[in-house]
Amino acid sequence: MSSIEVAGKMMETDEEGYLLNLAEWTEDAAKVLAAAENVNMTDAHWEVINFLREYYDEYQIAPAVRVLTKAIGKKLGPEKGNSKYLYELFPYGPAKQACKIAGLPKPTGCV
Amino acid sequence: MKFAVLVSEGPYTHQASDTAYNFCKAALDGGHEIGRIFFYHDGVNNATRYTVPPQDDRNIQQRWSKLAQDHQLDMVVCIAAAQRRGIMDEKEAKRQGLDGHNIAPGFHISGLGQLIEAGIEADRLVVFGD
Amino acid sequence: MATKKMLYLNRRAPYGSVYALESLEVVLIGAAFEQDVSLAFIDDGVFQLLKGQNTAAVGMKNFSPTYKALGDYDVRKIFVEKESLDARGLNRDDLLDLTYEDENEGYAEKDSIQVVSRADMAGIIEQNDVVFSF
Amino acid sequence: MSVLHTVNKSPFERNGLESCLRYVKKGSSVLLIEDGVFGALAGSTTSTAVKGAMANVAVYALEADVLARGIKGKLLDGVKLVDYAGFVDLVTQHDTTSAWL
Repeated sequence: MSSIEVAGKMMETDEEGYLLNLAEWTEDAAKVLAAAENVNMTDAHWEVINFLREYYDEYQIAPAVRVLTKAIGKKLGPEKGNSKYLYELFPYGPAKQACKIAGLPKPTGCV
Repeated sequence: MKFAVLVSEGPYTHQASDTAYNFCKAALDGGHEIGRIFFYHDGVNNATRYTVPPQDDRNIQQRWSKLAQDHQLDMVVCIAAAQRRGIMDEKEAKRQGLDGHNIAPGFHISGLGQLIEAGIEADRLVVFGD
Repeated sequence: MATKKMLYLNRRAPYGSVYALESLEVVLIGAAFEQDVSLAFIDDGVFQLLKGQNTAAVGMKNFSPTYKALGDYDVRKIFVEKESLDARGLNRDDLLDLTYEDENEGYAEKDSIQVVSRADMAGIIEQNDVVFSF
Repeated sequence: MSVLHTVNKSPFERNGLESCLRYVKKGSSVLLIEDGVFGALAGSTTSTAVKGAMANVAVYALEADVLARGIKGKLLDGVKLVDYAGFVDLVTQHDTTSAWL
């Protein structure tokens, strides 16, 4: 068991750095989680993170990558609706890395 | 003919995994091919090597393992269902920070896509469950 | 890979057993394989699609909102049997609104749910190459 | 297309058989397995429905399960018994298999 420190508060994470208690997630936590992944959070990153959180709120699942790219393309413009764009933002993959930063459940590794 | 088999129940509580085993054995004896046996829902519990039934009862897990070995069967345990129920191979146990693993020989953990793929590639899919 | 007609046959209510949830998980993963997918809800399976589910007090995850994502996953054929609804005192208005966007008609929103008769359902079951029963 | 419908629940406990019989079409078959074999009992509250179905479809029961439950002498006329190899054959003889769990 590991933990991260967010604004003076300790939050537990699992071996791979996913938050154990998703309810603890804050924007500050996202910044700490991103830093641990060497991801420098820009507005473009936040767009995707916020999109993922909204999607999860509405549907209770993290979208599959192809669903994410299609939905992002529709919402944020076709130039952003492709996996190349998303992999540039999150080099280890929008499913794993962006979900971790967004405080969504760890993907089971299904497919 | 090539079959895919889905086992949706655990051993001992329900007869489903016994029937599935007897079906698979008969299919193989009859010269058919089993493309994949996929264990889902409580069916993942067929794959723990820590089952110790009394000597006068069948050992369901060992029976599956032997069948897999004798016929080079592809026996897949669904990763999402396995994680819920504590069936781990070495890699998953490590990924989850657990101190041991319990998967039996002949079984391996993989994604649900393997079930869909088995259904696509086989001539028939047969489901055993509760 | 060949395209097959695949049916997910749902006959159980949610929460009382895990089948509804784990069936939905298969559907979501299976969508990536671009097969000809249909979902059928008969018997207690129709309870899966009820509006207004609130699981807070049982401490389980409410996965009913996830059915609304099926359109995004290009799962567009959701058949619900009328006789099963009738037997439970339910009708179409009690069910979730599930839609998809039809790219051939300017992304118009269309209903994914079709309420069908038992006779039609028998035909639907028979038309498939693979039936996943949950 | 022909469908092999498998039923593994006692009709006195669950509605799998009743439900299945609503969907069987001519040319399809029903195979009773596990506790589903109780659906083949003669003189029971389900016999009429099963006899009615046999006008259109073949009804089989897995002999191993019938024997295990001690009901071989109590089955409806016309129910055909198969072993596991026969089960395999039935799967190959139909286009699809649908399990009524």
